Amino acid sequence: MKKSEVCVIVSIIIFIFSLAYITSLGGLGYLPPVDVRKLAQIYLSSTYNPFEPTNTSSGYESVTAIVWDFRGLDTFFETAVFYGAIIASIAVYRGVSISTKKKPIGMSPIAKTITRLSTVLIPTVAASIAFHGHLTPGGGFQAGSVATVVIVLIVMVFGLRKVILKGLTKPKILLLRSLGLVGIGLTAIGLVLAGLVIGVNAYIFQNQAKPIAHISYPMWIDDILVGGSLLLFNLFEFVAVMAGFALVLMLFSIEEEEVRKVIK
Amino acid sequence: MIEIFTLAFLMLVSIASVIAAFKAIIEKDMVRAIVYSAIQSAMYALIFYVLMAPDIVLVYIPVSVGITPAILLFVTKKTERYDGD
Amino acid sequence: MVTGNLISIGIIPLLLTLAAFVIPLLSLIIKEKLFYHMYALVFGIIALTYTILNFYLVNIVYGKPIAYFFGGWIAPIGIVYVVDGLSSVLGLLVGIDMLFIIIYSIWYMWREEGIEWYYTLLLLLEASMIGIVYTGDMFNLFVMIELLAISAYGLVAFYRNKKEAIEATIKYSLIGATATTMFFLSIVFLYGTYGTVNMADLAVKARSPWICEVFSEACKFFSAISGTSYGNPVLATAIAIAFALWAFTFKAAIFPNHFWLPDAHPEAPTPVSAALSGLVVKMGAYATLRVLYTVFGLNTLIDIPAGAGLSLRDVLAYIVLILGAVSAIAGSLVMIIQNDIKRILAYSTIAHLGLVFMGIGAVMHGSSKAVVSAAVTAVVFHIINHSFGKSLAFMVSGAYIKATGTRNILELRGVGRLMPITSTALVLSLLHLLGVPPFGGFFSKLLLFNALMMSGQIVFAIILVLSAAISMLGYMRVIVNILVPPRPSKYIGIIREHIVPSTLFIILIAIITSIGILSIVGGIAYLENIVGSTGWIDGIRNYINSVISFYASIK
Amino acid sequence: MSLEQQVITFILYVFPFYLFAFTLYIVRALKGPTIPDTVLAIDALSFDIAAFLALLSIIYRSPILVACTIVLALWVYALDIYVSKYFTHKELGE
Amino acid sequence: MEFPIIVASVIVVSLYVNLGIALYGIFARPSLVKKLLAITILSDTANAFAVLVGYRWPRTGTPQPPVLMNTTNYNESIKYYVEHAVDPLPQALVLTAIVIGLAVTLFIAFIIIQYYRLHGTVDVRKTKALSR
Amino acid sequence: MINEVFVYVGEALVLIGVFCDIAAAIGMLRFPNFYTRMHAATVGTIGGAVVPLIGVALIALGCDWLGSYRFFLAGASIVAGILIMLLAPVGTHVLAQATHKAGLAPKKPLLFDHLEEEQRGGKK
Repeated sequence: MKKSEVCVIVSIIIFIFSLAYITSLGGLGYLPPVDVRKLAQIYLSSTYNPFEPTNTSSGYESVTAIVWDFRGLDTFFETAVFYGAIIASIAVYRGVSISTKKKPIGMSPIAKTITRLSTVLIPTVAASIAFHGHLTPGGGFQAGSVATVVIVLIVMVFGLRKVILKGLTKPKILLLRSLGLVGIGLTAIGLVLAGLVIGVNAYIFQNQAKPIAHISYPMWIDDILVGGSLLLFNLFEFVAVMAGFALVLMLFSIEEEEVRKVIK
Repeated sequence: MIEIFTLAFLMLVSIASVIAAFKAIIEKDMVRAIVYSAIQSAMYALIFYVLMAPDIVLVYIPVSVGITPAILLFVTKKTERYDGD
Repeated sequence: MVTGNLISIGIIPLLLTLAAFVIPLLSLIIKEKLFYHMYALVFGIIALTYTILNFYLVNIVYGKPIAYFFGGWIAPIGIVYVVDGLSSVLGLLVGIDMLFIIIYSIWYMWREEGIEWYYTLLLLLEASMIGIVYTGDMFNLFVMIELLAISAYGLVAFYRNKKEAIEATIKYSLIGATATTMFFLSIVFLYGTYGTVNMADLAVKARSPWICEVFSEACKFFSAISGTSYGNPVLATAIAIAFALWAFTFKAAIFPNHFWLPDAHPEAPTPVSAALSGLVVKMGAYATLRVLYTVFGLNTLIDIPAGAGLSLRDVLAYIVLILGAVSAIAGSLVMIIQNDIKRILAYSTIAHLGLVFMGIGAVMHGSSKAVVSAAVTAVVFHIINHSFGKSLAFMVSGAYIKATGTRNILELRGVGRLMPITSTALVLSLLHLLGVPPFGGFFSKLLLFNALMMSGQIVFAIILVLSAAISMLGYMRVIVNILVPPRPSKYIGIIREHIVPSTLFIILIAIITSIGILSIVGGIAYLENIVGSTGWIDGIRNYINSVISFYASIK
Repeated sequence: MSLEQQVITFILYVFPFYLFAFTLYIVRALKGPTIPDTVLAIDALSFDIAAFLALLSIIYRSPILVACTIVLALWVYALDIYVSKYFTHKELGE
Repeated sequence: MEFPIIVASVIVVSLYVNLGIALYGIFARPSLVKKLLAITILSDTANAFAVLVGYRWPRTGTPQPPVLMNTTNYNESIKYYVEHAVDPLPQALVLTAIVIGLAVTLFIAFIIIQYYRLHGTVDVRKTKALSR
Repeated sequence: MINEVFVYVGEALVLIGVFCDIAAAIGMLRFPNFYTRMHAATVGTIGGAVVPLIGVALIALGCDWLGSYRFFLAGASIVAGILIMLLAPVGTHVLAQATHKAGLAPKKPLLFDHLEEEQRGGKK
């Protein structure tokens, strides 16, 4: 063991001990507490409140409500971070294209058959997670990442070229992804635009009406709780995340020979 | 009674996660390290489940058990399998 | 206009991000490169317009901080953007500088492949910087810092076939990811103890026993929504500030976390170097200023004496001062022995950020309003000066690089004689950075010196002068090598100056000169009027007031 | 004894056996001399945990927790696919 | 029922130990891929810590996930919900942080592959030796 | 009445699952090499996961104190069970194939490798 490594280990141990000491002195209060923090109580009680329409977020699920309504801006920019990472990766891979001359190899026939079966089953599960995002745990990102399993499996089991031969090319996925992102953005400023047209005060990321902004997305449609903008956000996010992952995995599975033709 | 078992479960899981993380970092073979980190992620997912965060579990399992090992395996396949000496 | 609904504040980062979202759609239809250049230019102008509007609204129309409440939720429940004097000044700086950088990119990146991705990342960079400056929420600050980081990584790795660029990106991104995770942990600690992540709320909670006498309304309002603090807030605050400072000093490239900067900044495309050195590192300084003054400033929990007559605040102040001093000295020392022109400028950035952090440390020691406001003004003024000066210097170096294809100052000998406007710009910008009287750089260094002297840190004031003296050698080496030798025969007739960069250089020279002239005729007093009270009681009270006034207007 | 109490008591008695089985699986997963052993242990462990989580969600009286089991089952299968593709093919995306 | 202090301390300490292990991986292991793996462990640990901070142990009954399930009698069910559900805010923050961490991981992975293409190794020490 | 039937049948299935689980876990720990451990894993996945999941679905149908969400629980358990029944054997198959092909695990107590023989013979 070298001297530098010993230094690193010792400093890390000191770091851990000081953290643990501070926590034991009550740096975080009693863990876990009996009552949640007061802000959390407000979130919990105003997540769904049909009797006070100006102080609610119209969904049963508090996490989705926080993610897309109370703190919608964070999630919007989080999507932007994810988008930025993908764009940066595309920028690294700019000019790389996949030739479809070689045949895809893939795995054994047993795996292929079962994967073909699951390609029907899994998107159904994912779509239900996305549609019920405001009622049960789940939402756009969760559904998108569940649906990604299909893409991973197809790419791994059948081979990348098979996917491309089936017609799922890079521009199409990019199109899908951009549509999802633009949908998120338009949902965010939707009420502001509507407010400009009919002359009502409205806020960015507004979902339900507020005391001084009397305009809202529909909360119910035919006795079904749709949760206003939550459903729209979840759907667009689902599309955007799935397409984003598909794009990334496609870039990853391009073979080295193909890449090296363009990059160094 | 049921709480005691839940808590025992939580303790077991957190200790297993420490061992898995340690082996993942120490291991020289990257594939093995990735598999160990998958164990660690599964343990964390259980912690999230017991701590009543189903949303987090739904997003964490795909990301940490599914996508991150896939990415790391892609990287390992395209680079070197063994690290260090 | 209804209070809390000034859409010009809330829309800018959103608009720029949306503009970036649309580019892949356009890239499927339009292949013409000119379109993307013009697209970025249009959005740069729009962003500048909005930042000017915000500056005008804050400082001239209202005269107090203004806020935008996203979703119409009151402050600790939803996210709020608060623009006070400091934010408006820095937002304006970002708007102006990014417009120059976009214009410069149009010339510099004219024939580059993948220009649409370049502009996507550049727009995201601008959006994230304006977001950082305007946000009034800790977690939103974290998200914006990550957005800043990811677009900066992407831009540094833009020349993907250069070994050094990729190595710099690896260094930058690995340590950056660690630092931002630490910042997330710091937010967790803050939420665990204070039960909130809003900056105004945190500021009130951290001053709880004191502010309730001075300012009972805010105290009542916030404790009704987010309760009181839990556990032992002093310890949690200490650990949270330690983690946060780790992230911020990484972003600002202060001494223990500085090593990525000399690799990353030179290897990026030159317009990006100008953006990184001119603006991105300033965001770390801004975040430190915001967290250490507005949130945990005077009369907070960290003022409680811990032992040996020192409070946590004094310890933090000395840490910041020493780190700043070490960066200032080390940056200027290493600058002397470099041969790469962009690397010299990068080390100079480290030195200048060290000076800025020394100023930040001076404010922490300030015990009277005069000292605090002088120090804050000095810090902001130095940030502005360095931003313009360093952008101009990098742009000039880009012009040389584009003309000759080399970055080594020994190979650039005499080239400056062939490019008169560029060379004038080089000399003036370096004099500005060095701090020679007619230019703004002199006045900001003078202000920093004064602030350090006023707060009693004579040693550090001497270090400031010493750092300037050492860095003079480095700057002089550049000027002597590029300008003094005879014209190199192999470049005669080949090199010519282009119209776009020359115009840009002239505009920037005018700006740095006019900053200097303005600061003689009262510019400093005006700036102090705007930003001076940021760290003092009335500034913090205005900040908190702007957040809670929305609630009153609803009632 | 009402039906509710009876179900909860039953699950209580089942609980320690599951914990015991999990411990053994984890030991095998961490010990596993070869990579396939580890992956196989993770497989069995995760599928059993999926069943166990479904049981837990009855105890916690929050049926919505059960959605996690599906996701866990799906992704562990994907982990198998990755590892075997890694060892049998030259490139993962072929 | 009280939440046993020993369990809480075991979990907290194990999370801190994981934090330390991940930091060791980032600073001391030579391989870039291993550093990336350590970063994912680090961010996961931070997230787990945040969720732990948001946990609660109500006076009666078991804690409940932050999802409102029963709305037949609104006033009663919302009261029960507020008294039993865990804190949703850290979960929302963690959701955001997980996505951000994943995005950064994706990007770093691309850069590591590119690094290998240019340098022929992912070992930091070897590239240092080369550049000298 | 129907509730009790559901619950008792479900509990019986869960008991079978627990037995399979313990047996599989002991087998995983005690068996000498990878190929033999695969047998244990099969018991653990089908017997230890699919059967109890169906049991959980039945119990959930009988638990009327869970409200209308119990149908959701039952449905999700059944879906999970079907998924595991489809995916687990394929996963084990793929893993075994890869292990054999790449020679990852030692075949120490093995006397005769039919698969290798067959593949060699088939190629010739």
